[in-house]
Amino acid sequence: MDLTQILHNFFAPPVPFFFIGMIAILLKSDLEIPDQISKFISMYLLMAIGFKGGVELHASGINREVALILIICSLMAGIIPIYCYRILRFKLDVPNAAALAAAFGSVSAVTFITAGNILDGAGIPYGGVMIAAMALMESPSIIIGVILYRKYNKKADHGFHLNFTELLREACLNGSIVVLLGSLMVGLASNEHGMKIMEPFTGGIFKGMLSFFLLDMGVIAGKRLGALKSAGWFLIGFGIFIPLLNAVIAIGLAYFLGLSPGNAFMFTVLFASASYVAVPAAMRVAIPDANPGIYVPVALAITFPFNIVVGLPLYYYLVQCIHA
Amino acid sequence: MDLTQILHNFFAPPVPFFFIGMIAILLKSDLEIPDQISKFISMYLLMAIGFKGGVELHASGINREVALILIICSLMAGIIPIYCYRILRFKLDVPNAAALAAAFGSVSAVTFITAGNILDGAGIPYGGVMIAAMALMESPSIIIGVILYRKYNKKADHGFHLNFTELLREACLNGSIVVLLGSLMVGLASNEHGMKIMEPFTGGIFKGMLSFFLLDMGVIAGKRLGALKSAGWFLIGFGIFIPLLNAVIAIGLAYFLGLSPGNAFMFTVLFASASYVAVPAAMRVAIPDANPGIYVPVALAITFPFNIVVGLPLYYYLVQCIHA
Amino acid sequence: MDLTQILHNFFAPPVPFFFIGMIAILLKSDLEIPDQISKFISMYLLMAIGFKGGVELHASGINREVALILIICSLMAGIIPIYCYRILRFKLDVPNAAALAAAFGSVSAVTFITAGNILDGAGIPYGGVMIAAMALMESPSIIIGVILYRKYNKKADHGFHLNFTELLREACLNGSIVVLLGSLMVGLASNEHGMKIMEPFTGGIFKGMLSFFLLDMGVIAGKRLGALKSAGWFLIGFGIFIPLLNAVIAIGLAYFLGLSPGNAFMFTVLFASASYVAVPAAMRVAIPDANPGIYVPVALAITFPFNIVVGLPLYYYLVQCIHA
Amino acid sequence: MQNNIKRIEIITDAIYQSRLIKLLDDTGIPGYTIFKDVAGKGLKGEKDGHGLGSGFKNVYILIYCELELVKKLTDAVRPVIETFGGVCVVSDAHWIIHN
Amino acid sequence: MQNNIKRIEIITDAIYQSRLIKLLDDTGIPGYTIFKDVAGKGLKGEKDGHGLGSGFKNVYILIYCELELVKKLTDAVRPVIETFGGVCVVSDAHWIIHN
Amino acid sequence: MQNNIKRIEIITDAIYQSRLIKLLDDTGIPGYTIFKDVAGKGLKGEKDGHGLGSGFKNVYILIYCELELVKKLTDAVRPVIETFGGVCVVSDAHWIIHN
Ligand SMILES: Nc1ncnc2c1ncn2[C@@H]1O[C@H](COP(=O)(O)O)[C@@H](O)[C@H]1O
Ligand SMILES: Nc1ncnc2c1ncn2[C@@H]1O[C@H](COP(=O)(O)O)[C@@H](O)[C@H]1O
Ligand SMILES: Nc1ncnc2c1ncn2[C@@H]1O[C@H](COP(=O)(O)O)[C@@H](O)[C@H]1O
Ligand code: NA
Ligand code: NA
Ligand code: NA
Repeated sequence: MDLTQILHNFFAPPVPFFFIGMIAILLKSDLEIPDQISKFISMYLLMAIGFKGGVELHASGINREVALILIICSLMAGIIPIYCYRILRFKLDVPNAAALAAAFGSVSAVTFITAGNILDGAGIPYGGVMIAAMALMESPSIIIGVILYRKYNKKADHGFHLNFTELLREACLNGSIVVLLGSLMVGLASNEHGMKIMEPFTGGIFKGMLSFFLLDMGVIAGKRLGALKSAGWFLIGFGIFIPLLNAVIAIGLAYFLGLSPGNAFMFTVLFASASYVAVPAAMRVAIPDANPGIYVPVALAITFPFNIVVGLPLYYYLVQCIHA
Repeated sequence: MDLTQILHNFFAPPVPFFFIGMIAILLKSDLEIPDQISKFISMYLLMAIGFKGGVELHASGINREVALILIICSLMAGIIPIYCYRILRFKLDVPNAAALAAAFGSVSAVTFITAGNILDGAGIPYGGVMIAAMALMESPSIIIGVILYRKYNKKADHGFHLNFTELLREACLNGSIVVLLGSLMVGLASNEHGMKIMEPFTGGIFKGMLSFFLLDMGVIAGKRLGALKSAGWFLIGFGIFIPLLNAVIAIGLAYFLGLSPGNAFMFTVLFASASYVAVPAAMRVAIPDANPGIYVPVALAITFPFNIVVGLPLYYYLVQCIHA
Repeated sequence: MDLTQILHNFFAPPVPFFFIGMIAILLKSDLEIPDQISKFISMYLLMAIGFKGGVELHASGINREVALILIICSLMAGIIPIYCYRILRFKLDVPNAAALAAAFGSVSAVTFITAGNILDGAGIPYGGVMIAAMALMESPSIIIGVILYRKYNKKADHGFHLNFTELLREACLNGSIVVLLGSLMVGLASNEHGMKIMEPFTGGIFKGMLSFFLLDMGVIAGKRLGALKSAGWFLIGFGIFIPLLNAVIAIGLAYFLGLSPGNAFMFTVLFASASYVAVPAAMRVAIPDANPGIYVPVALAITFPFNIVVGLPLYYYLVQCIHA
Repeated sequence: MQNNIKRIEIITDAIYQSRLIKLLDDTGIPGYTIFKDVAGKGLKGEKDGHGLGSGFKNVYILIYCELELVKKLTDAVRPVIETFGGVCVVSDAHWIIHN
Repeated sequence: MQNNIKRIEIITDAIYQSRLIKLLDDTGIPGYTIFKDVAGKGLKGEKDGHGLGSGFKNVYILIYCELELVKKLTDAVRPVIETFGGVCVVSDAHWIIHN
Repeated sequence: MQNNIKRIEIITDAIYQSRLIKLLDDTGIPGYTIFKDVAGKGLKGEKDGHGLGSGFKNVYILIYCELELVKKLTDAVRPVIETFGGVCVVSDAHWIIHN
């Protein structure tokens, strides 16, 4: 598979809808996907991908490689925020640095799903374990983010403070994780038959729903672009540099672990993407003095489109090179 | 088909999502299915099941058995509330007893659909007439509930009182019935071809949509569970005992009528389930001094999960025994 | 294909749902499709039809016939409002005449989609160009409507006035057009494979989604029917006469241009239908002193149902006669 | 500031909305504004906005009107609120622009 | 109670929301709150919230501001309301907490 | 008009709603009304209501209560507003009907 083939994959149905949405907003169109529809489709995508992951995990079984991937992903979800925090402190104060660092430790589910879609198009398989890994990467990054904040924040605390139980619940039990892990478990318990009856829903209409969702993501990212003017070059650079750095680390680790090309690619995407839904929601409560007008746009309007346009083809190409 | 097989059917895709939703809420997750999405999927399910019922009724034709089933179901929908009311009066006042009794006369569409799903999984057919019967059971139970209330309520009436036309409209023309009967009629008028072009919508994605809806039902039931603390043991017992009683009556009647196993099972589910959407909405207007904080949770947070977990397998088993 | 066959097509799944919705409202049922669901399904339909159109346009290529159809449709979208305005001025003031005239220059996407559905049922193909033409007909009618209003309106202008750039944006970049043209372009760029992976979404569930949407259209039209009492016979007559007049013009032109039966039929539907979503939204801003309580119901509660029930079969029949 | 008016707020079960609006229309008031999908808690317990029907939802209705109309209006609304529950509150306000 | 402020309420067609907000932003007011999907009835007839576009919907905007800003604000809003319809009402209130 | 009460309005991030409601419940107030999906602008920037989580949304809570409760209530709410941002405003009103 050469570069034109790769590029072609990016102009196949789902991805271009992201740009249609973004361009429409930049041209001041009134295009808007209703709020509840966004949530529905995002839950649908998590349910579908979770179920598929579970079925695949059922087929592959839980072996040593699977366990290793899960452990490494959880660890890295805690380590990434630490070096991100160090870098961000050059320009940001403690709360904003901690919140943004946490976002980069976690994963963008849509980037992950779009990456999976590319593999599907190319006929390259990847393991259900990667989906389980995605679910596991959220909590460590949230927890490390909050620990960094609490350790370095000098401002006197207000009366309102999450205790550790609340924090854990926020980190492990948000709706997205529940749907993803829940349907992963259902998939794991299902046999061939269960897979077949769910296929038209979790498989058949999947690309179309993903197209619709990417249209929405384009609209939302377009609306958040404005916030970047105030963010300045440092943050724009950060939103591009960190995915590249994390991708290099991931590709190295994947090679070292001997992952298959499909797994290596998805592994890279887990590291290189940043969360703009679940982690920001947790940060809102746990680090209230950080500004969501900073940490959301960096992950959503820089890193996300960067990964979709440049990152995914690049990571894919690099993974292919190494495995050739 | 033995017990393990039965149990396996209950862990196949749709049903476990109910428990994922409920457990998530009990663990205080913020999982929430947007309101309008709930309504959409519930209308979708009614449309799909109605259409399928119509197509099957078209195939079977309207014969003596069909007419008999419709008549008996309508009658029972009026009789069940009467003995439920007697039992409930031991502990509840007139308005609450009448409203709750009405709920048990009618049917839970989701319980019915889940039951149909189990039959599908087991390859056992049931007639489209059962779906028509479901639609017919709502009005009698509402009307009898209101009659009981008006007859026994001693409190002076306020200025606001539904007249009989309004009551009938409330009982026969609510949105759910319109969608169910409407698409049943469309299905009845459709030929093979109509069936085929609708299949991906009414059939293909059905199990997935049902999974999503059961997730939502789990969330809603979880949120209503709290209300049961104040309800006390009498109502919890009632919510379990009445389905069992009605199921026994239904199984007897079905045997007596010589219904096929599939029809007998669905017939039992019609009797044993209780309405927590349409009837409560009507009660809200017709019996305003009843407390929805009582009649909704009994039907939704006790009888519904009881039927899903214990009832359906049990009724199924009993029906199988009798027909073996 | 004879008349019974045609009629049968109208009672096949999608269309009867419109009447179920409308009748339910006339009987005062509380049936209501949630707002955001309406928008979702309407965007879905535009995305699906746009994508299909693009794929077909890709297959056919952009030849002289295609260019000709696009040019004629754009022109007619500007000419129709002019003679409609003349007729409407007999009874209406300038703003209302201009706004209503603009609605008739443009197209009802749902009427168009329902028409396409009938052709599908009959196995008659039509070109993707017709879908591109639909997208092109909105802007000219809006612009001509506003020009008529500004030219003939004698009332002093208020401080609030759209400049031409704003007007153009309103006319060319509303959400519906963006989704339709965007997915048309994606379809155009897709190959066989892209088509195949999108099929379950854009094709499979299409009829079902259309059924659901027509149910909603029935509900909305039913609610707007009341507004017609005040509108009077002139407007009711107008809402029936103009489609017929435009259809005759369209059928003549189509014959003259040598269009295929499928294209001729869709061409006729473009001329004969009137917009009740996009154009009214633009009129609201550009002609604020026109009354949406007039121009929406005429297009939605008269012309739309007229076209669905009488118009489509009639146009179809006429097109068939000419091509026989 | 001239142009004193009253600001009437009504909150009750969403399920009674159409009945209430009909009563309001009958009093001849010139306008009202309706907020749907409103949650809350009151004497009749919690309305969390969850569930399928509109069983656990409120509707909030806002009416600006002349002082003279207040009595007529509240008399019309009273039986609904007294039968079905809810609140009705009045406060002072001023028209600034009313086209 | 100290800290008197004014409470300004604006109701108009949802379709004009973005224009109105732009005008508000230009006056330099520090904050406002927007309620979408509001139905109602007024001089321009019923807005039942149904239909596809936002043609039959209102938007309700709530602004707390100092007395001095009221005139500037209503002057900015007036042309929109006068062209497109709607109401603007003011009443008295007090800050309790404003972070 | 007799039966004077206070009308308290609280606007803050939607994400803190459940915490705030818990605090309100603890003060023992008899009722409140919640408007979800509210957008706006304030010191913490724009909340346009867009996006997936409730990150860019507000919640608006309306409470009618006796004068005596106002202090207790605002004391309970203050730490949330001061930590997380938002506004709390009070004005005068009168019960008309309260069933
Ligand atoms: N004191 C109050 N302040 C604000 N809203 C209230 C109050 N009391 C009742 N409500 C609203 O009115 C609805 C119905 O009240 P009730 O019939 O008393 O349960 C409640 O769900 C609340 O939304
Ligand atoms: N007297 C009123 N009280 C409350 N809301 C009103 C009143 N008059 C108008 N409105 C609101 O303002 C919207 C637009 O008003 P109008 O332009 O007069 O039709 C209406 O749909 C109502 O929601
Ligand atoms: N002056 C104001 N008038 C109306 N609403 C306000 C005002 N200031 C703040 N708000 C609302 O309170 C929310 C949170 O405020 P803040 O924390 O200051 O950003 C804003 O998004 C607005 O919805
Ligand atoms: Na990451
Ligand atoms: Na029953
Ligand atoms: Na036309």
